[in-house]
Amino acid sequence: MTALLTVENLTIGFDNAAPVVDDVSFSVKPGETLALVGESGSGKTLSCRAALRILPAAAQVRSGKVLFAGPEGATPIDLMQRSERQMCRVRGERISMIFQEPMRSLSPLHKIGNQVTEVLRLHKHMGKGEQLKRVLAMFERVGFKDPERVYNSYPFELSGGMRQRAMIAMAMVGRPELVIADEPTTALDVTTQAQVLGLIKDLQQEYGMAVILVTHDLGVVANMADSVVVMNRGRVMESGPAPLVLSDPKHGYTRDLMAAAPEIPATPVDKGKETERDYILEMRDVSKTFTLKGSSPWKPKTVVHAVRGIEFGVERGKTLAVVGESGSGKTTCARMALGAERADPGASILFRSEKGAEPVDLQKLNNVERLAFQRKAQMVFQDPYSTLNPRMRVKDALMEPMEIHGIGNTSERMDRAAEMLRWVGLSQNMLTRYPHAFSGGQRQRLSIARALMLGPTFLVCDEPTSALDVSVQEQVLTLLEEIRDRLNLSYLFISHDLAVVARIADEVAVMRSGLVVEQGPPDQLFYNPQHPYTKALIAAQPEPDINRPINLRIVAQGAGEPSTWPDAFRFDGLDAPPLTETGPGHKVRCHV
Amino acid sequence: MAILRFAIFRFFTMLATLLVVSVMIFIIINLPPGDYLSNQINELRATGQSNGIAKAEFLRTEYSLDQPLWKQYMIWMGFMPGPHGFLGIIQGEFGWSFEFDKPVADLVGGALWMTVLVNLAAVLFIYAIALPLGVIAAARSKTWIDYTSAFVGYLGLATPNFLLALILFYYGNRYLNLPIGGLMDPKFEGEPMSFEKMKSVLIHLIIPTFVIGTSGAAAMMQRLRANLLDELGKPYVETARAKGMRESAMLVKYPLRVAFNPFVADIGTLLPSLVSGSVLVSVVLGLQTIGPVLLTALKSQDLFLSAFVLMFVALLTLIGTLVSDILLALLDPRIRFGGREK
Amino acid sequence: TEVQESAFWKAEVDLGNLPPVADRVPSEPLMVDLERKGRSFGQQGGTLRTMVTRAKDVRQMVVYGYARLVGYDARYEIVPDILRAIDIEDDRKFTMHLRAGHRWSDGHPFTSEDFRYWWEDVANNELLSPSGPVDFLRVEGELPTVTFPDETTIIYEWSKPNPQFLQSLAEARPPFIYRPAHFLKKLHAKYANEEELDELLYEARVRSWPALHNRSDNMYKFDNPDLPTLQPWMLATKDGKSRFLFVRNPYYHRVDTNGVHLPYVDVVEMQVVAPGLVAAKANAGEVDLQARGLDFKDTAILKKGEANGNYTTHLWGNGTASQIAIYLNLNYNDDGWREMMRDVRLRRALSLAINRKIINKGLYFGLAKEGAMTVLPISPFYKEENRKAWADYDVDQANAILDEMGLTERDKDGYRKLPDGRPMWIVVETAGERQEVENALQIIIDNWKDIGIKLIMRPLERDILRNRVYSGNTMAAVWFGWDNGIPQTYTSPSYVAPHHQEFFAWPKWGQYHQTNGDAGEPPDMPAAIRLNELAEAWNRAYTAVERGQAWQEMINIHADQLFAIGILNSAPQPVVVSNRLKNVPEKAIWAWSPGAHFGMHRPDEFYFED
Amino acid sequence: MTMTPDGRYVDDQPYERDIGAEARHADLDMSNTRLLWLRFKQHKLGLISALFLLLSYLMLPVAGFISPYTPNERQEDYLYHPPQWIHFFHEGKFIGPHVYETTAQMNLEEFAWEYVADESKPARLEFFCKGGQYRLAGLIKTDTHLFCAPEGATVFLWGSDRLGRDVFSRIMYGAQLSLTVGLVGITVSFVIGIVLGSIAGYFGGFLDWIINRVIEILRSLPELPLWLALSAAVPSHWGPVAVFFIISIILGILDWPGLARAVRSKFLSLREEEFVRAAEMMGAKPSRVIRRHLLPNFLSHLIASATLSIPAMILGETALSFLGLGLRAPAVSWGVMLNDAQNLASIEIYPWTAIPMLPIVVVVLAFNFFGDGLRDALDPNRS
Ligand SMILES: Nc1ncnc2c1ncn2[C@@H]1O[C@H](COP(=O)(O)OP(=O)(O)OP(=O)(O)O)[C@@H](O)[C@H]1O
Ligand SMILES: Nc1ncnc2c1ncn2[C@@H]1O[C@H](COP(=O)(O)OP(=O)(O)OP(=O)(O)O)[C@@H](O)[C@H]1O
Ligand SMILES: [Mg+2]
Ligand SMILES: [Mg+2]
Ligand code: NI
Repeated sequence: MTALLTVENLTIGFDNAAPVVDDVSFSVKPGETLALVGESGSGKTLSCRAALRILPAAAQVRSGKVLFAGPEGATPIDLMQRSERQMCRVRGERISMIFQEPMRSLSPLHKIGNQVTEVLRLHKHMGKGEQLKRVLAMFERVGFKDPERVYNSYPFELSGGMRQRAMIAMAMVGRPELVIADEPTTALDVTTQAQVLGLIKDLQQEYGMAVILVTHDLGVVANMADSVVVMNRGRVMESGPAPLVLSDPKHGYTRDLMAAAPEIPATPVDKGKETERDYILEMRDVSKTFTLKGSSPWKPKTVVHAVRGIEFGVERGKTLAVVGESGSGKTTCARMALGAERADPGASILFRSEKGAEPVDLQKLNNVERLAFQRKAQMVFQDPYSTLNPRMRVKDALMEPMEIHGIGNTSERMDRAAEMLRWVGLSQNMLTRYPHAFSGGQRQRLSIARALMLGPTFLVCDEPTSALDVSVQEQVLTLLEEIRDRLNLSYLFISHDLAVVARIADEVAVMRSGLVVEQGPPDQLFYNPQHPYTKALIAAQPEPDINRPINLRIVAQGAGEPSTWPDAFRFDGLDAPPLTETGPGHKVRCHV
Repeated sequence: MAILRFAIFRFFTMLATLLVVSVMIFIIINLPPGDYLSNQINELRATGQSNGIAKAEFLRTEYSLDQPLWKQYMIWMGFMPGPHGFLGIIQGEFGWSFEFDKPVADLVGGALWMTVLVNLAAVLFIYAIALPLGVIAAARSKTWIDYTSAFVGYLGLATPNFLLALILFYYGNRYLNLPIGGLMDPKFEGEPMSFEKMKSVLIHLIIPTFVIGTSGAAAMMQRLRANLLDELGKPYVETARAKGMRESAMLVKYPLRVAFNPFVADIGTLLPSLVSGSVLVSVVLGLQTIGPVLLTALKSQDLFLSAFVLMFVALLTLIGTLVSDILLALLDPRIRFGGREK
Repeated sequence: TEVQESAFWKAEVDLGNLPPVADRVPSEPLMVDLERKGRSFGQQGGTLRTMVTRAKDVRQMVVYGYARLVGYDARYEIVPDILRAIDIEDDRKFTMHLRAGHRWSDGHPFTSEDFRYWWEDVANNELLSPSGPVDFLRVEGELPTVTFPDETTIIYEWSKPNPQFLQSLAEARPPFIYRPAHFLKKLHAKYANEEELDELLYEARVRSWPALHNRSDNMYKFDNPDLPTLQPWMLATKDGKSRFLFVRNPYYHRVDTNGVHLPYVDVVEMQVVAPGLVAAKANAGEVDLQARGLDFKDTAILKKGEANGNYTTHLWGNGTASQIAIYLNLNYNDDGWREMMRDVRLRRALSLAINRKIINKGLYFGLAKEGAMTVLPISPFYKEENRKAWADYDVDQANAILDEMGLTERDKDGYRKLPDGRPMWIVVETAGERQEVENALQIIIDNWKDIGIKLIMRPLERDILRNRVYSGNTMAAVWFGWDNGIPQTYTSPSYVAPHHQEFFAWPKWGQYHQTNGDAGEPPDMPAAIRLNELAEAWNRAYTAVERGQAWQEMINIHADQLFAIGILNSAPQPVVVSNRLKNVPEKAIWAWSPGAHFGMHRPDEFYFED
Repeated sequence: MTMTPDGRYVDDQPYERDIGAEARHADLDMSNTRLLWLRFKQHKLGLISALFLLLSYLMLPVAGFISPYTPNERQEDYLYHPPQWIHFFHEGKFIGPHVYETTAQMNLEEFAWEYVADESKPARLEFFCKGGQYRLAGLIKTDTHLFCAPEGATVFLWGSDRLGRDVFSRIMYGAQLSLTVGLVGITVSFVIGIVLGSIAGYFGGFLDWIINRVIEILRSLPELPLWLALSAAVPSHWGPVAVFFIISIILGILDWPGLARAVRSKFLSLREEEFVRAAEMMGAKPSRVIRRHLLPNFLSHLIASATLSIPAMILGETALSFLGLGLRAPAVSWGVMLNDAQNLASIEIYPWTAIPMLPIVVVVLAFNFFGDGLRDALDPNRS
């Protein structure tokens, strides 16, 4: 079978600098999945974009061909030579792309439904009703509980994972011949991820669709890929059929990569326990409801219960990890923990800057207290691209927190910025760049660096490593652990990656539909999960081993509607069972 | 419901604002020394005619111009009855034009339509020219089309309207046989609308539209271009491209909507400019719009006439801002009604 | 000779809507012998296009039409026009004879009833004329006795002479001492049926009948097509905005000696255009007769368009006493300056320092006449030395005069100082409407700089300027000279005496006179007092010789005293005349008073030649 | 490169786990302004425009020196003189820059001035010669001019006007006013507009409400009668420049609402952006958020608006002089000159009197391209 898409000797560079994509070749056959893995910033995204000819304006394709097979038997066409107009008939219709940063990649002024349906409007001749049906069906398949609501929402009303799924739906709904998926599941919890991956597989089977899957997650590669291309520093290090590469990596970099992949340890590691609990942050009875804007003024308002009665605390010097379904309210929780979002009345969010100090309620801060608090508490954002001012150089963005709090002079700030960049594995020469000139993973690291600039005592990390390849992730996690231990930092750590959580967390809370369904120390939670949803999560965790595919049955059961759960755990509308303590420090939302 | 509540609230604010504005307008019109009738008397004397003076004095009492200013205002607004049971604005009686010796309402009617016609043509011209050109200039920035449109736009902007009009009239008449001034061939005046009249009006509209429109078009084009260029680099534009949208359709649907924000904010001025936008231009071009009426009314201090026109424009301004606020909220869902969350 | 029916009205006559021409013209029409006037006989027909700059200028048709009870002829003599004849006794008793069979433009007879109606029911009606009959009818406060012996005779009689009476009747804007009674009675409470009147009031949205009457009887405004008229053309456009048609009055009282009913031109089309576009439209050949709205500076462009536009540009002379005149305000509110300006030597020095030749050359191609403000040569009071008085460019003499006045102190910029130490800056306010004034002042700025006086120019809106002058806030202003630059013995010298605030040199004296002493100040300069006396003397005089003497002395005083510093006169006024239009004089005087612009040249005698 | 038989490809370049840290770039420590300049330099048209503007402004203080005449100096025998060429060759011989003497003739047929040049006698231009007195940079009194015509000849590079004043010199002097005073108005309007607009847009709520009402009222207020009232109110002894200055400021004060609304509405939407929230979460004060985060994202619009206001401000006086306000003689500005040219004769017979249009267009275009260059340099996405 001939290849559907062949990239030959692609070299891309910026300005006069050395190429960032250097002589890259790969190809993908119809119905096949090609996984592109590699270091963050190694040129994966650029290579994919080159195939669609949507490179940043500054990028120059210095050489290379992108051959795309025409309909059966026709000679392949070189996409690099086609006119813009001809490309319009390739893009979206025959090749579609899932972008890495879903927030920025969706227009903020148009409803999700509108943006997704557009693909059908452009390329398929079908009635309005049919379009709607198809889009809603696709929404359902990517795991939206309430497709109608998503259809009528604006991007900023969705959680990170929901936006990402919307992007996926947008790419898939036109049933193209080739989907280029750039880190399509970074923001998804493992169950949803499993579901989405399942969807991709289904579609592949149904329509013979080819997939280029850019990912950092070797587990996903193991579950999905037919062949693998490993990239590092703009070059292909190794490529070949997935089983071979994964089971027997030949190149040094690949081996490093495999070695760095985190896994949930097979046996519980006992993390020292203290009896007395010193909470730096405590959230009590915290709820948040949103009202949607998209609905027309004469229809009743749509209300979203993003968070419902959260109760937990972060201990000083410890890490509370929050895992949970996409859209379950993790980010909202985190934002409220930093006072960036106002909780519904009745909540109390207490912050103790020092042990035994008088707690301050974040809901009732005055300006001075707020400034003092903001100096101590920082956040690593889930969607780093949109939290960086596009018109501010990285240098200025990094120095800004210190400027705000009046710390140091310019050169000190500069040095600190350079230092932070080094910590997160970036070159200080990147300081003069603007945010758009980075890769997704690099931006995520910028976000971490910025959060560290002030030397905070409390750090909220919202999916801080989701876009990082395993080796860089390893490096960042080590860094986080190190400064936590050195500076007695406390983390509220949101992640979908259970392996990461297992490694870093002192306590884990599992969220679903705005509620904590199970909470406890990792050694209990991971080895003795009580709640079906927790079980599903663990089962859905992909592992970098071809021979251990995800158990979709458990996943389906736990991830299914709460009403399908066993009696003891079942939710009933907005009513849910209470959180009951089942073991020391282990709470589960169930009827006893 | 939020929008509805907002609109109702805004409506009442508007009424209050209008009241404030009416006071200020009344004061401002009365700022220049003298008043219509004294000026009129002076004029009569200056031309050696003393026999009209008695009549002017007669009008003075007839229209309470001998009362203190605040009373005049109250009477004009209709809060206080005037002599002979004189009614005011709120009773729907707009007063009397001394200059034209007619009720104000009769006077402005026709001119208003003409004004709306002229300015509508200008607005259409602006949008028809500036929108596409602005988009093209942004999409093809730094090409000849960008430079040419900037050049022509600024040429129009940098030439005083009257000079521009004179040049266009003179050479337009000479080489293209275009009419000089006016809004229609005089022979159609007062005739019912017909195809011929339509044609005449359209031909007469060419140069005024151009003269009034160029500056607006240039302004809109350049700003639109700048805003669009900002948006073009945003990732969501790439997404749209990746969907296979044609460049033009993509531009119009996505970045244009963002770039349009400042213009929607300014739509408030569109309505009033439909009436007052081209006062001076109309005067110099000899268009039978409200402009010359307003200017002469102001110059001769034809109190009620100018006050009415100004009030009307003010009302339109207020309605315009209201509309623009609502449109803004519709255009950008992120814009909420109300304050910043603390 | 038989009067011929006009082609224009023929259809109406044939239909019976209009009586035949013989029944329409008065039994004794005014017979015009064009040959004797040096003009040619013409034919009826055609549409004459002309332009005005404001809709209310339709009144120009009353001016151009110039059908007056009595009017000026080409030699500026007053002759009967609408009147068949007028008998004058000692300028005291005026017996007016109407033409038998004369009719209003709606066919209703024009009789002494129309005069009676005005005198009794309008001029002497307290509601319609709160302050009584107009001024020119009063002689030292006394009103005439007016009698109406028969249908065609009206007698105005005073105990003392009223020399202004006839002249006023011949004005460009005449006091209509007659009104179409049959038309206005419907609106007069004394005559009208109350219910009908109420209905009319309601329709017209006016509150009282006097208001409605006032509005409807304005013969000068000429904006009501229903109002009967005696003018050669009558308005045919209702509610016009930018275009007005005037058609020949079927009952007009003039006929040429060939028996052709005047006016020759059937229709006058008056278009309202923006002031700045008049020249452009004339240049494009869109008018047949135009002078209003054209300035000398347009001449070049007008000449250029002659070939294509099929017209000729004549240059008439302007009839005002001075095209540009500077008035130092002798009633200026500032004491120091007022005293200074009242010193005739200052005015003389200022006048001497003006280089009129250059102004004439730059502004009028040297075609105007340089000189101080005085009457024009065709006036019997013209004296060459008056025109020359203090008007020859002589900086040295001017400086000498100023030095003699003791104004020798100078500030660091070289400007003289007032005795109280203030610099001599003279702020000259203008109605910023005429570019030529600004240009002339520009030159004068340089001229006065040479004598150590700074001129500051300040353009203002016309009404604002007037208000400022009248209240004494203006130091100096620029305006035209006397409107009437060609006074005759019978012309009232009121305007050269300190009688009117409109003469910007003495606003307050004028007010004093105009308000009978209620406002303003009495004149307190000997020359001004003398002017007053002379005006008085003119009034009381019984003979033309006495009046002439008074006039001459007043003119001489002005020349000596320079109450207004004239720059030049007889400035050329371009007049665009279609090559098809005949009988338009090539050389003439363009004056509002006397002459009513085109009026005294009788546009009803202009005709189109095909 | 290695291709193994099982279809695998392995890169065979040496692989190091960690390539040493790169050398620190020089531009890292460069100030933002310098970087901006480096980027701006690449916009050729913008650069040329900037240089041109710089030159124009540098010329202002020495305008008197460059122009052969003073602005109100009248050559009484040379009214409406057409532009004169500077010749270098006389009868085929190079004799340096010279003009020919001309004499005026009144054409009484066409009522236009005509000039005949005497081609036999070249009049060599003089340099650093004495002429009318003027103040260099408004301070130093001097009468030295860069060049002038010799006795008996004239040098009207761009012709002379109705009173025989040199158009070229007047344009030079006019620049002194036109290029400066109008900008005051723009500054005023921009400062007020941006400040109030940002406050309304960023804080919203009550402040927004108040500012919006002020805007509404200001916008509903009629400008025309205000001008009329003003023209009567300014004291007579004020010089034309002072009057004009005040008027510019008032123009600016009246002009801000449009801009304020644009800023407000844009900020209403920008303040919802994540990066603004992030800055707030870091503790940034409103002023900082507005300055550092909101304004830069609206800068393109502001730059374009500022550029667009320039012709309006230069020409604002022409509209006002229509109402008896505005700049007037003896002050010279381009607007005043154009005002004089507003009649057909100037267009058709003496077209050079309309020459002041040229510098306006050129300056405005220069501002435009300069603004565009600036915008471009500030644009992060630019290539
Ligand atoms: N506009 C730009 N200007 C300069 N350099 C850029 C630009 N865009 C990307 N780069 C650089 O190109 C390199 C490759 O970027 P790319 O986005 O392809 O990385 P990636 O492999 O997708 O990484 P990640 O996994 O972190 O998303 C990065 O080092 C990045 O810094
Ligand atoms: N501004 C908003 N307006 C309306 N709804 C919102 C808004 N922000 C969040 N939501 C809704 O609240 C719910 C929780 O969102 P949140 O961002 O907290 O999810 P999350 O747990 O972080 O998910 P993910 O892992 O996908 O990022 C979602 O259903 C989302 O649609
Ligand atoms: Mg990437
Ligand atoms: Mg989230
Ligand atoms: Ni992951």
